[in-house]
Amino acid sequence: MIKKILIANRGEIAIRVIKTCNALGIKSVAVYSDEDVNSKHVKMASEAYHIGAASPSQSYLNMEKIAETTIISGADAIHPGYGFLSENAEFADLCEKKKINFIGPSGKSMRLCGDKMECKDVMIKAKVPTVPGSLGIVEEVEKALDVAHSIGYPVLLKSVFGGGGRGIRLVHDEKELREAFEIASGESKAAFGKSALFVEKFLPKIRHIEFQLARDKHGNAVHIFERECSIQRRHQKLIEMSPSPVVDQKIRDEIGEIAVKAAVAVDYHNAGTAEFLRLDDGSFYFIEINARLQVEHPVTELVSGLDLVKLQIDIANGQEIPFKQKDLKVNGCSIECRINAEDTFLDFAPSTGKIFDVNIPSGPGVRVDTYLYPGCTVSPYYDSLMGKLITWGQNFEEARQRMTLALSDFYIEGVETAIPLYQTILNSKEFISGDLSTDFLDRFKILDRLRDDMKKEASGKSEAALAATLIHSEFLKNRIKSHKEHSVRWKTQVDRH
Amino acid sequence: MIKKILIANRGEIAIRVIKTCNALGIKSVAVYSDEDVNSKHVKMASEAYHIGAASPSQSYLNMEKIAETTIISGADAIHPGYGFLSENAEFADLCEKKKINFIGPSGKSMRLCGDKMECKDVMIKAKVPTVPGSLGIVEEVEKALDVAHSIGYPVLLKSVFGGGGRGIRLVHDEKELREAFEIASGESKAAFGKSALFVEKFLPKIRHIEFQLARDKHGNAVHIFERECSIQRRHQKLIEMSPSPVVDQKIRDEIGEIAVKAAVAVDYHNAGTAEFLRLDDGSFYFIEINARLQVEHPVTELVSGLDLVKLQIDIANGQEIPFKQKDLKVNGCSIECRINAEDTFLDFAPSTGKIFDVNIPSGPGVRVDTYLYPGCTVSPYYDSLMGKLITWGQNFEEARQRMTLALSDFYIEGVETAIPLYQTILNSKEFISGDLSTDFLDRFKILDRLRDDMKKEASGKSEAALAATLIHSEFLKNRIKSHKEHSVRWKTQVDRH
Amino acid sequence: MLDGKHKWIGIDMKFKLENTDENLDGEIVKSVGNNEFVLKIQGKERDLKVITMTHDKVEFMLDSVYHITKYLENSTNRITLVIDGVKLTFNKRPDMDKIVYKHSGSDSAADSQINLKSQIPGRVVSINVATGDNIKKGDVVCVLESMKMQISIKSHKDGIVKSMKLKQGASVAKNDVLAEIE
Amino acid sequence: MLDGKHKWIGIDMKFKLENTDENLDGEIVKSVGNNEFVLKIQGKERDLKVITMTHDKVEFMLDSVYHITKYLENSTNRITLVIDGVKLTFNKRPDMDKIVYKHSGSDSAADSQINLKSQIPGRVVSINVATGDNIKKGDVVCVLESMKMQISIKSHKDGIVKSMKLKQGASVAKNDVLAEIE
Repeated sequence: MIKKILIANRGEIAIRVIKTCNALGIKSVAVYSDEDVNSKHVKMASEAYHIGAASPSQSYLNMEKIAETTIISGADAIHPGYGFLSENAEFADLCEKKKINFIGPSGKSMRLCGDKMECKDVMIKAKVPTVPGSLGIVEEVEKALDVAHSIGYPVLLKSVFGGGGRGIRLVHDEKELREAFEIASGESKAAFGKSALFVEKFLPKIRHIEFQLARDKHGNAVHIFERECSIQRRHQKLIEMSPSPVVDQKIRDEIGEIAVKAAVAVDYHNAGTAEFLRLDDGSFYFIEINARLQVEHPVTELVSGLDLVKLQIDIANGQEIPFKQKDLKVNGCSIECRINAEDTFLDFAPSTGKIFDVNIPSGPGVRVDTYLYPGCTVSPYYDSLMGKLITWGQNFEEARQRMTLALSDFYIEGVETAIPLYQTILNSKEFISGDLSTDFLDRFKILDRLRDDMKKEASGKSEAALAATLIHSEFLKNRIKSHKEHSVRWKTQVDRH
Repeated sequence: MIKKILIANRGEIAIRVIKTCNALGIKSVAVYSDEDVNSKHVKMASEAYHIGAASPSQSYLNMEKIAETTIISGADAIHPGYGFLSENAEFADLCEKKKINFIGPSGKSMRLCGDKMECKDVMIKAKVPTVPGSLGIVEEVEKALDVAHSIGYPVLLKSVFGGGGRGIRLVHDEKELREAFEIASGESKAAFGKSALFVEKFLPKIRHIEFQLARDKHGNAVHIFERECSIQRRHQKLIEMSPSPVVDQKIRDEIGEIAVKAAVAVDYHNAGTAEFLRLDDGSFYFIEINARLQVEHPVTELVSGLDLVKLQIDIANGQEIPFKQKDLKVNGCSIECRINAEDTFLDFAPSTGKIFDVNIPSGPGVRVDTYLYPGCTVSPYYDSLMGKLITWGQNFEEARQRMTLALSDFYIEGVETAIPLYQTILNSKEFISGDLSTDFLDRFKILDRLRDDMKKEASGKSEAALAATLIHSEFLKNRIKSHKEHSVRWKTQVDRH
Repeated sequence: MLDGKHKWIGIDMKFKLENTDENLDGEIVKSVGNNEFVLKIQGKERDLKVITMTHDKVEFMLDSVYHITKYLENSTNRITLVIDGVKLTFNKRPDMDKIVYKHSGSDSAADSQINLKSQIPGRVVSINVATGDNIKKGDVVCVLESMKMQISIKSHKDGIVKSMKLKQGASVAKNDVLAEIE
Repeated sequence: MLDGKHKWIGIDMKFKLENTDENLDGEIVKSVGNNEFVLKIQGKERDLKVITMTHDKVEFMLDSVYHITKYLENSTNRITLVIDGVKLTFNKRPDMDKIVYKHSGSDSAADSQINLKSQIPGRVVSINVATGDNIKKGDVVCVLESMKMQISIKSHKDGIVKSMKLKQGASVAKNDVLAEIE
């Protein structure tokens, strides 16, 4: 049985894992880079060890150092979080070699999930529907052109090593495909020593719907409903929810069963996610399995009542999943907004720096997973996710209203965030009616609407702002004139008590 | 339909009501005394009006001023919260006269609930079981002695005007009863112009279990399960939970039905609470109806998924309750700890002052309703409830664990709180096994255990504290020696970024 | 008019709200004590009550509505602030000085005085009149910069500029005589 | 021993934990740079790394465990602090001075010097020796109060007190000569 877990991660997910460790009476071990000595996960863990310089390759990606620290600290297991080493099969193997319980699937299963083409192959054999495209990787541009010709343009050129929206190129004709192939092939060779590209049909107006999975080492497997993650920018998720407005119980049962089949096909054990594309005609295509806890796992927790990190630990302990598929019922609706440090109007470029002030919303049905505290730092070395705002309601509308209210309570001073963008999205009639797709932002010109909304908001506050500025100018002037004379006058009411 | 609500209250409950107003798109109007200009409810409301001096009688109890402010602000309804005017029938009548929608029962119904003896009489007629005692108020001490003799000592001498633990005296024999009667009668006359006392059998080792009720103006009535509120000090609740460990579905149905019957008997409409005592033999006795939202309503919200303030507003709008008894299912378990500003070791005496720092816990299944923010003030003019920490879990054990973790995250600097006491209670085997009663603290000598726990805790941290003190002394010394010389050395890591 | 004890100076502020065509105009009408003021915003009287105020923050009630304002930038040409979580920027109106002092003399008997005194310490940005000029009450005599804001100092009376006591770029202290006007 | 550059003075602190029978004893062994120190607590060596430090707060890692300490009271007889949310009070041990300076001279060549200098500014609480006394290295010469803590100043060498430069209640500055010992 696991007694002490080293968390090979940082930020909000490290904190999330520590919370479950605490709840289970398991000791938690944090690791931190030079950049993170002040980070909240260090403060919250039972113990914390320094593992290297700020650059991820020298700290959070340093497999040997992390394995060594695990042994030094006396931890018997590693939770990888998401990102970093979470889907690194070599690391899973290393843990196995060192007799560290890696909280995730086996290296073999992970390799299968990670190799998109091999995985697709396995899925086709398991009769899981997949997106039309090349059967395996294409090494030659001519082969890619053949495939594209047979399935029809536009097509996506993807790298096997991509993920999270990286390494995907949309091409509309032969000329674009030739160009893209050359560049992508070069990139892939430079990064991984080989070109590993594949071609897939580009599907218009698609939804991204994924199923939460769990499978234990005894072969028990369940799905824990779907998540709709169609609101994206540059193929990266911004808003997720469960349930999806286009999934009823019948579809849930049907696609959920396919998702479980996928997990069985790669002999997966751990909590995981099967990602699907859904077309406007209602058909679903399997894309891939994410062999780890997802960023958006809280929406599933809120509608299922489960603690997915606990479930991961139970499975790693060799226990059986303590419930059956029929025990699981969707309770209400949950929405998550990712609170990234990025500038919406600079094409979502990262925005880093010190957080001077932060107000974290709370209240009925509001959950916030975050590493933010006043005085903390958003580092340029790591990804821009500062936290997640998750709301729950008895139905979509209640969850949505709670989200808009919580968003207006979420104040972060020091970096730019997409909070105003989320307000515009959450209040749009298209979002309310559930007309979602991965190109939602472009299709409805959301950024233009955001600009209008922001103008309106500024306009609505301008008179109050002018009033404040008049009085504040007087104050500044009087402060110059005489500190003493007016100090009593401007003494705050708080001080009075 | 209600469009704008004036909240005739302050503190956490005013904020709670504002949150539902926001969710429903209803404008909220705050009122504040001199003492509260900096309070959070003032900042959060759509509008806020000053209503008088700090003393409640000059502000939050000033009926005319509040009614007048309602009209000036254009509000069409008043939410009274709990305490203050919430159970003042005269105020409900005043609202009716001024055509303000009072979010609560009618004055008539409230009078019936407030007059404990008349209410008891009605209940006996409606065949609701009540505690053995005098049938009506006893004006003469001899009458009280007769009743005590017939039901047997010890007995409780209670004031009709009491509430929340006030005006209750335990007497063990004739002599004590004579003395207590004289004092209580005098107090009652001084405060209310008449002596209105009654005698009730003192029941040992009782649990306080109450049922949440809702009844609309069309006569539809439901109960929304029970709350166990047995952990008390001086007859005031400290910890509440739903469900109760001694209530199964059969008892819930049975006593819930009696509770509904009680609401019907007094023609109640609004959300409300029927309070019962439960004896060790499993029998329940009705005590009274609380004709308002309870402090502890969140535990019911978390296990039912309902928003009780919304339900109150719907009922005040004349709408029908949008669900039936059979639609309601207990989902998981919820526990609430009241975060009072009081000193456990000074017999829970109030502790007031400025809050220098506060950390509000968050995370899965954690809800905090509070008015606290760093820099706010806990005023001696009002009650000591600063907030409520509520956790939810799939079962009691998960809710309890989440509570202990959240309690350790709840840091309040500036006043004393019962947080350490709650840790001792939550971790006691008696609480875990559900062996609850209103004399829990005395029965298990919890304060002695708390002292031991605090010693152990201090002992466990003493070496780290000494280490800190060594280094800190060096720092202070060096700071004196030379600010400049060492400033770089002690520069915080945060500043480095 | 202005609360005598605190010598409130009627500032007239004119801004343009960035990214919009909205022009804004406001002034402090009077102080009514207890941190409460009457303002005129876009020609309409509004009541303002200050709750707390620091060098970069104002918490206040405007006609019974609570607001919190934090100043991020307060430079010569623009003021950027966050109000109730909404960021907005005021730009100086190109057609006029951002801040026009309606009253330059501090005394009600200003008309009879010769000396035009500075109410504030500041740096002389520009001198707009010369000795011998015939000027009217309200004409801009000079512009001072203080706390990163430009403030036009206007004549307190009709008259002839007898002498100017200023040099461009120089600093003036509070109560320094700026000019003599007879 | 002590990091020469920073002149760490080995403080030996002895406390009693209030409400318990627990006696505590600790000292700083050395500074190893990068805000890291070796301490001896209850006779055992511990590694401490300072994360942040202010006048009333210390955040640190002790043997890889994070702690945060806030000082509420730091008076002559007691120190009250909150560590990781737990409040505790250290009392001065009745059997000895709360803080005993193991080293009073700042130089390693202290033995050859005549002058006993003060490392700290402070107020003279008591004078424990008189001119002509024959004293040993480590004997308490006087007690100073600084930052609300009493600090015993001990002789840096064996010798005879040639002169005392102190008055009770007077203030001394850093590097002031307290006594001459020959």
